[in-house]
This record gives sequence, structure tokens and C-alpha cells, in this order.
Amino acid sequence: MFGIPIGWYLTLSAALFVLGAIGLVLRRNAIVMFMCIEIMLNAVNLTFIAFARYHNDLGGHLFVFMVIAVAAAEAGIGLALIVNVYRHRRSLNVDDINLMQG
Amino acid sequence: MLTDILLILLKIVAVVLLFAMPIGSLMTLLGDRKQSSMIQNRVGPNRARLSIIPGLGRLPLVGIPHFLADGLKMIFKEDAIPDGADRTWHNIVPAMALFPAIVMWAVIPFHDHYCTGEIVVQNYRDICVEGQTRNFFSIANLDAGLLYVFAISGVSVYGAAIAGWASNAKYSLIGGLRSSAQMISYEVSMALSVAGAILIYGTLNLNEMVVQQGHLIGGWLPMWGIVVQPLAFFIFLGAMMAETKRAPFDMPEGESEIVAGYFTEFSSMKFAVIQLSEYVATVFVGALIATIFLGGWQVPYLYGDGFHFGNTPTAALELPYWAVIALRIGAFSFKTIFILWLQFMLRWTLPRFRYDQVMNLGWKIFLPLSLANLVITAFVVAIL
Amino acid sequence: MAETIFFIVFALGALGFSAAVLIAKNPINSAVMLVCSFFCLAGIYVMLSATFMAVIQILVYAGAIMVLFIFVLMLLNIRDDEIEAPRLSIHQGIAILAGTGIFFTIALSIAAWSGSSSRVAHDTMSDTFGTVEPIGDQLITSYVLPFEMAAILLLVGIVGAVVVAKKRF
Amino acid sequence: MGNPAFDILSILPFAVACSFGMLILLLEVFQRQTASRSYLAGIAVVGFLLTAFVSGSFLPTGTARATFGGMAWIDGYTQIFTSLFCLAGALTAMIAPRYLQEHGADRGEFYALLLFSVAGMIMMVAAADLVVFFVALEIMSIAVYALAAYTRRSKLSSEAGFKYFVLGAFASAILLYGIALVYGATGTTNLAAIGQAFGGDVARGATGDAAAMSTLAQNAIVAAARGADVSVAAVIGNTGAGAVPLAILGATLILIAFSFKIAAVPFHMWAPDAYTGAPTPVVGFMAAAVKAAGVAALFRVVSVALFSDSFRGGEYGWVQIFFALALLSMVVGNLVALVQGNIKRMLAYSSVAHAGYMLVAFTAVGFRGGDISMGSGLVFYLFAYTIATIGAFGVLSWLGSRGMPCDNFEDLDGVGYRYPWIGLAMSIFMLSAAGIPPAAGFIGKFLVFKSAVAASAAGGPGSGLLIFLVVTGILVSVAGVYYYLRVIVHLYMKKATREVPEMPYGAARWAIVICAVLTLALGVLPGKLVNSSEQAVGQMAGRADGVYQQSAEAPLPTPGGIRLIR
Repeated sequence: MFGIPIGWYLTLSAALFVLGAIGLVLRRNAIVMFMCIEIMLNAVNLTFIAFARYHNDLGGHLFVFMVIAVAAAEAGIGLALIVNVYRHRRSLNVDDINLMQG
Repeated sequence: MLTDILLILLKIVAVVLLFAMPIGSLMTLLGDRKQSSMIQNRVGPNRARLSIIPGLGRLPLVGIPHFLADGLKMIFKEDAIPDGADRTWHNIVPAMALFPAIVMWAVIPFHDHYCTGEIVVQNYRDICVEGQTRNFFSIANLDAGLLYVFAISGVSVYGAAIAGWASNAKYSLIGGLRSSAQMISYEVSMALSVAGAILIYGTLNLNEMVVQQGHLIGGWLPMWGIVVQPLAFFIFLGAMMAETKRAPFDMPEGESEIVAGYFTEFSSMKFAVIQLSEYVATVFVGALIATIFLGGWQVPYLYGDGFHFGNTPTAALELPYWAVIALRIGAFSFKTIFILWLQFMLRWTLPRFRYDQVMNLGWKIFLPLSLANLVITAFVVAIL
Repeated sequence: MAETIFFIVFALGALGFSAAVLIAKNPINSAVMLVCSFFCLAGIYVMLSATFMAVIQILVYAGAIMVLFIFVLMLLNIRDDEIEAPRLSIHQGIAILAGTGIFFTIALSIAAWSGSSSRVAHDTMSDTFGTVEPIGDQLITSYVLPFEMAAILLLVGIVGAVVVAKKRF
Repeated sequence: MGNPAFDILSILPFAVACSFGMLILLLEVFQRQTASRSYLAGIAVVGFLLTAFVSGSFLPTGTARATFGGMAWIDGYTQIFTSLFCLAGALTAMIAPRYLQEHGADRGEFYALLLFSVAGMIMMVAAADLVVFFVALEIMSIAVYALAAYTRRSKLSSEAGFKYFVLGAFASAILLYGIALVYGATGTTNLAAIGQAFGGDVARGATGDAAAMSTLAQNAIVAAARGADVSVAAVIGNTGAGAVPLAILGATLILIAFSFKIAAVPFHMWAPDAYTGAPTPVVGFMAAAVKAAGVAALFRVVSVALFSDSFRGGEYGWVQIFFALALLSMVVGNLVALVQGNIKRMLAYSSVAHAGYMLVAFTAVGFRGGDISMGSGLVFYLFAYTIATIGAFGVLSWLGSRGMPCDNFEDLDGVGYRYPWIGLAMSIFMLSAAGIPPAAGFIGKFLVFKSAVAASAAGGPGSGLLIFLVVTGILVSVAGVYYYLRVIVHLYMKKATREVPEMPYGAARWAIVICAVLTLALGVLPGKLVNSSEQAVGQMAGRADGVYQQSAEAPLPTPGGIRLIR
């Protein structure tokens, strides 16, 4: 039944993680950048769950549980920060968020 | 393998096409038109006739032909997409609205698992001896059924939100915003209010919940959710009505302010599908409340082999198994329709809330009440 | 065999939708693509017998977090004129090259790990692995400390979000 | 509670800090819109002091124990850092009220967030499991994101919060991926168990080493104690050959994420922007306490989980990583700080440089395996750095007012004569940061460099590099003296160009005075703190050779769930 090697899942999660990181670097829209971070977190969750399955240890699932809670809290604060920046700048483009040099 | 798949398909067809959809669409007629006309002291639909069928040509049939006429009209209307709207999303959105409304039905149990052997009643439960239990009466018997329902109902926000956004119209956008805000707000108290019931029944599996509601407190009072969690029942009913955007919580589609809210710009069958999904969701609310709070398919004192009065091993009034099943499914349907009726009564008697009132009710009344309910329940459960 | 097909479908779905998040011009499209990607991942979780986590994934990620994203996008009402111009392709090239390099680094170490023995899933798994009950049990026994801390975390998140996004004091 | 596994007392500091945070939130609700919130700062200070008191007195000193099923360690290390974080929080709470009033942001949530973030820091340092560590880190970070954007009517503040958030969230994702890979390689997230697995099976590969097997058996006991359904055979089967690359990759990612959090070059790019834009009292808190928490937790993680010979030095050791990070941070931080015109930005780069000095201590500890007491200089350094930094930012926020911030060097002109005591305090902080006696910073730097020299004294390959690191450190800190002295030059040798209004509120002044006095006192009489930091580090719980034995714990009771009917 469980014939798929764990390595496949891990490779998928690595690909997702890198995809998220690339998106974070390439996209300039603050909200889309944040979405890319969510992709990375999901890749991490997949890694945890795959390893939990492999080790037969629920610790991975519980870690994912915490990660999801953290992601929810981060989403709240992050979107609030984005809304706040938008109020000042009228733009979501991070290239416009450059009051400070460097 | 193949028979299993066929069985599941059959169950899906039965639940969706024979139960949810017909009741849902009939409600458009009986609930929204006929019942409202009765409450408002007017005649209501009575002109459409089925004149092509001999013998029925002259009868108004409580307005049922209107329903068919409506359908015909919807199909033949022009499908208008406003200028500047996102065409792709505008076309996809009705499906996005209908999908969760239908998928949610997967975990509703219409009856206990079918028992191929003999049924012995013990401590208010049917116990299947010398046979297997087969899951014939719910599409999927998930362990985390209730969580599944919450998950899907959370997803149902997208239909309304994207519909409002994709229309490129102010009223639609406001409607979409309102609907997503309202649904997020009420999801919290919805889940919290039912947490007390989860504590008491100790399970998230809906069928197991219903089985446990067959217990009789003191030998006579059925341990239905409404009995042990009366406050949660009202909060849950209110939150679910808000979740499905029914009046008096129908801010997202308040016609006196924003025409029809997020589906202002939808017409023809797309409109019909969105409307239908709302009605199916309304029926689902009835089914879910019946399952959690009104004993689901339980008929009081009726167990697998007949009526028992008290915790007795033998039935006081024996019934064949098929009759029990029929009674129970009938009871479940009745309860569902009763809650539906209640929702329509509320809709036509209460005035619509203001938007801030809706939010205040959700966050300042429902949420603390459901929290208090949960805490008290936890204490009581811990003591008992 | 059926499992492999499911895996390929879900994996391609997750990857494709995630890529669509990056490519989509309109943030709302990105958000919906991300939701689809989450659904695919939930499917993969079920394949890894993490049913509870799959449900939580839908419940929290798709049902709450992404709704918040879409809500904010609608609130700010980003229209076409604010959609970003494409970036310099040389940046894209460098980023994609670097990303591919990192990916292969990770993939190589994964390959080294899974290649050394036939790393398939554990075979002595209990039936209830990954369902609600054992996870709930753990949450209120061994993991009660992080569980309580998560409560504080969510409180901090709420307070912080209100403080930052409130229009006036 | 009779059950040692759920020893509520042991997390009392965390609970007290959180309770005071909630208390302040509640009090805030009943405030009139226009009422002054300064007294909430007083409550926050009381909360911090009570937290420190509870941490010091309710737990027997000198003993280390794991609580909550091996999820947290309560030991001297936790206690000493708890007091540091509480001190930082209390000082910030004293500095903040006037600044907040000036900027129309006088709301109690500020103090609540401060308390919550300190609570997070406490658990970060106490964490014995990566789950706890991660959640605590996020409690701290999220509170600080909100604090950084607290004066949200200011464009700078909102941008600072946003940038800090994006990079912080990115670092969290990297950290998590690292943790996930380490979990995959070892099958556990418990720090001590990871350390054992790395020391035994993972590093040695499948050589069939008997010692490795015995550590793995211990590992399994730990896992079983946590209630996991794992057999000894399962754990032994889990790791083994091939896990090494995963473990290295995971550990590297964790170190990178930490470098982000403590703003070490090349992962420092968020720091200058975030420090320039955020409200000045918050910058002090960020630069001092948040960095201290990151460094302290990193030290715990490194010395517990990653301390096996092969991971520390050797083939794939992190010593090289720390060496590079320390060198780059010291050089880049100091050199870039030279050319800054904005004091907050200058201090930001100087904090990058300080991260470099701290990493020198890591390098020394890693180089000379086994002797962890070398890290005690780090604890002293963190104290000195924290107090001086908060004091310096306190002075800046005290001198600035709305629309007329004290951001540039020119804004300090003549302040030394106008406000002699404040000028003196600022000079002391700058001397401490530059590492000039008699300020505390000198002792800190001395201890850190001494440990590096001592580590190299044992000889062996690479000891020359360590000396090179020390020499570079000393050279760049001499260069750094330039920009610290520039502040003093502006304080005393320039004519005042602007009028600084008389300050009505005194707590900030008191906070500055306390910082100055402490800086001097630690510089003159460092003995006590040096002793206690040596003790704290030497007895750090969870280390394989530490006083604490992980396997002594009994399996947890599992209440079978609460059922009414079954």
C-alpha cells in the first residue's frame, strides 16, 4: 500500500520551498511575497509530515500543528502591517517602500 | 472495489439529487414565496399552470408550477457579464459557490450503519452481533466529520468573496467584503458553540454523535444536543444562519442597500446556481443542526429492534429492521425540514440587522456566550 | 499503482498551482491558486496518513488564512493599474538559477538519505496514526507547554494586528 | 501539583509575564480615550521585576531540571537570561511613556506586547525542544513586529515594521525547514536527543559502533518518555547511514536563520532599515533584548544539539561557519558604521559588529570542544551590551521629540553642556560599546577575546586562524572607536544648534541613570556577574556531559480523555 518512497515527498517539498523562496525574491507585490512565505511554510509542513510518516512519530504532526498556529498569527500581523504600509504609500509594490536608503 | 465505488456514487446521487437539491429548490418556492405570502397575508404564486398535463391544467398546485417556470426562464435568459469584469472568475464563481455546499453533505449520516447480523440493544445502543456493519447511509464516515464540515464551510467564503470581486461593481464588491467578514466572524462562535457538544459526546464523528444521542437521561429524557446544550443550540443556529447569510443576517445581499450584494451582476443559470447553492447550504444547516442537536436519525425510544422504554434488553414494541430504518430516515428528514421551516419563519418575521449589529452580535454576544458555554460544559464534564 | 497516480496528480497540482502563484499577474488569482495548491497538499497529507493535519490544513490555511488574504486584497481593491511591471529578466534569471542550485543541493542530500536504504514509510504503523485522538492526547500531555504557548502566540497576533491596523487610537 | 512532569512553578516566570500582559490589556480597555497611560508602564515594570524575582526565588538555584515532559529546562542559564530580559523590558518600559505620548501613541498595548515578547524570550532560552523554541521565538518576533510598527502614523515606522516582518518571516521559514530536516535525520525534535543522535549514529554513519547504539537506546527512552509510540528498534532503524547530509543541511539552515535573527553579516540587511524606522525605545529593545535572546538561544541549541565532535569542528563543523560570520560581521559592521550620518543607523551597524564579537565566543567554544565554560564571556558580554544599548537609545528617545527626532549626529551638538548628566550617561554608553575601560563593554570584549586566545592556546590546526580572528576583532574595534567617539565629540565639542525642551516625565531619565550606573558598576566590579555567568554556562542543562540526565524521567501519565459516556 505505502509504496511511494519518502524521498519523493521530500523532493516535492524541497521544490516547493525553493519555489517559494524564488517568488519571494522575484515578486514585488507585498501580498504575493507573503503568499510565497506561506508556500515555504507549507513545504516545511510537508517535510514534517513525510518524516513523521517515516519515523512513525507523531511529533512531526504536532510540530505542523504549531506551525499552522504560527502561520495564522503571522498572517494576522503581516496583513495588518501590509494594510498599514498601504495606507501610507497607496501601493503594495515593495520597490516603493524605500523611505530609508539601503 | 468496483462495487464500493458504485455504492459511493449511488449514495452521492441519492443524497445530492434526491435529498439536498430537491428540498433546496423546493424551498425557493414554498419557503420564499408561499410561506412569505402567507405571513404577509397575500396570495402568493398561483398563476402558472401545468396545462400540458391533462387534468392538472386548471389547478394552481400551491404554486409549484412556478418553480418549473422559473427554471425555464433561468435557462433561456441572457448570460450578461459586465464590462471590466474578470470573465474567467465570473464564469467559475457559481461552481465555487455550489461546490462546498454540496461537498459538505458527505458526512451527514442518514441512519446508523447497516447491520447484516442481529441487533442487540445494550445500554441505549444498537450492537451488531454476528454480522458486519456496512456504511450505507452516509457518503463517508469520517472520524473528523465535524472538522470536515467546518473546513468546507470555511472554504465556502471564496464563492461569495470572489463573486463580489470579479463583477467589477461597487455593490458586488461591498457584498463580497461583507460576506467574507461576516463568515469569518461567525465561524468562530460556530465552532466554539459546538465544542461543548464535542466534549460531551467525546467524538467528532457525526454518526457516533447521533448514536450517543440515543442515550436516555434518567431513563426517559433523550440526551439530544438541545437537551444537554440548549444555549449552544441557539448560538449554533444563529451562527449557522449568519454563515449561510440567511435573513436576518443577509447583509451581504441586503437589497435595500446593495441591490443583491455579491451576485448583483450574475444572471441566468449562473444566478440560479448561486441561488441554489445558498438554498442547499440552508438545507445543510437544517441537517447539521438536526444531527448535532436534535438527535439526527434517532427517534426517541426507538432502537434497532423496536421501541424500548427505559434501559431494557428487550423491546416493548418490536419492529422489523426495515421499518426502523424507514422511521429513522423519516425522522431525520422531518427534523431537517423543521429547522428549515424555523429558518424561514425567522427570515420573514425578523427585520434585517444593521451591519454593525451583525458584527456586534457575533463578536460581543455570541463569542463570549459560546466561550462561557464551553467553559461551563468543560467543568460539568470534568466533575461528572 | 493507483497511489502513484494520485501522488503524481497531487504533486503536479501543488507545484503547478504554486508556480501559478508566482506567475499570476493579479494578486487575487495568486491567492486562489494558492488555495488550490493547499488542497493538493492536503491530498498528499492524506496519502501520508495525516488525516487530521489534512483537515486542519483546509480548515486553517484555506478556510481562514487565505480568506484573510483575499479579504485584504478586496479591501485594498488592487486594480489593474497597480499590477506590477515585469522585473528585469536578468534578476529573474539569476534568482531562478540560484533557486535551482539550492534545490539540487537539497535534493542531493535527500537522495543521499533515501538512496542509502530503501526508505519507504514505516511498516508498523498503528491504525490511528495521524487521526484526531492520538494527536489530541499528545497535545494535552507531552505537548501541553507548546500548546499553551500557542494560545499566547495567537493572543499576541491578535493584539499586534489590532494595534497595527487600527485606523486611530 | 504532585506530578513533576507538569510542574507549573517551573514556568512561573513565563506565566507571570503573560499575566501582567493580559492585565495591562484589560486595564487598557477601561481607560478613557484621553487618559494618560503612564501608570501602565509602572505596572509593566512591576511585572518585569516580579518575573525576575519569581525566576530567581521560586526555583532552587544550582539545580537543573526538565519540566513538562522534557519540553523546557529550568536551570541557571535560563534564570540568568530571564533576569537580563526582564531588566531590558523594564528599562524599555520606563523609557517608552514619554516617547509614546509625544507621538500620540500612548496606549497600553505597547507594554502588553513588551511583556509578551519578554515571555517569549524566556521560553526561547528555556526551550529543551525545538517545538517550544520555535513557538517562543514566534511569540517574541510577532510582538516585536507589532512594536516596530507601533507608531503607525509615521511612514518610517510602518515601513520598518513591514521590512522586519518580511525578513523575519523568511528567516522563520528557513529555520523551520532546517528543523524539519534535522527531525528527519534524527526522528526527534528534542535538543538533547538530537545531540545524542548527532553524537552517535548520524555522525558515525553505519559503522556499527557499540557506543552509538547505546546513545540510540537512550534516545529511544527519551522518545518514549515523551509519550511517542516508538520502540528502541524503530529509533535505531530510523537514523543511520545517509542521514548525515540531511543533518548538515538542516543544521546549516538553522544557523542561517539564527544569523538573520541576530543580524550577522551577510544576513543583516534588514537591521539598518528596521532600526532607523522603528520607534526609538523599541529599537533599543530590538537591538538589545531580541539580539540577546537570539544569541542565548543559539548558544543553547549549539551547545546541546550540535556539540558532537564531528559537528562542532571536524569535517562538517559549524566552527567554520561561525568563524566566517564573526569575521564578516565585525569587519562590515564596523566599517559601514564609520560612514553613517544617522545615529540610529550607526548604532544598527554597530549592533551588527557586536553580533560579530559575540560570534567570536561561539567560534572559541566550538574550536575547543568540551570546555563550554568558555562561553561564559558571552553571557557577560550580552549583559554589558544590552544595558549600554538600551541606555543609548534611551538617551536618543529622551532627546528627541515629535517632528524633531534626535537622529543625526548634529542633533547631539552641545547636549553635553545643556544636559550634563545625560551627556555623561551617553558618553559612558559609547565608551562601553567601544570597549574602553572602565565601562562594562571592555570587560565583555576582554572575556570574549580571552576565551578565543585560550582556545587557540591549546594548539592544533586552525588555532592560528583563531588568533587572526582575535587580532582582526581588536583592529576593527579600534576603528570602531572612531564613530563612538564621534558621538562624544558632538556632545561636548560642538555648539548647540537647537533647543531641547525641558522633559516633564522623569522615568526615562531614571532608566538612563540606571543603565549608566550598571554599565559602570559592571565595568568596575565584574566579579559577581562573571562568576554567575560561568556557573550558568557550566551547568547548562541538557548537555551530554552536563549535570542533567535526560533519561531519568518517567513516562507521562495519559489521561484517557474526558468522556461522559463510554
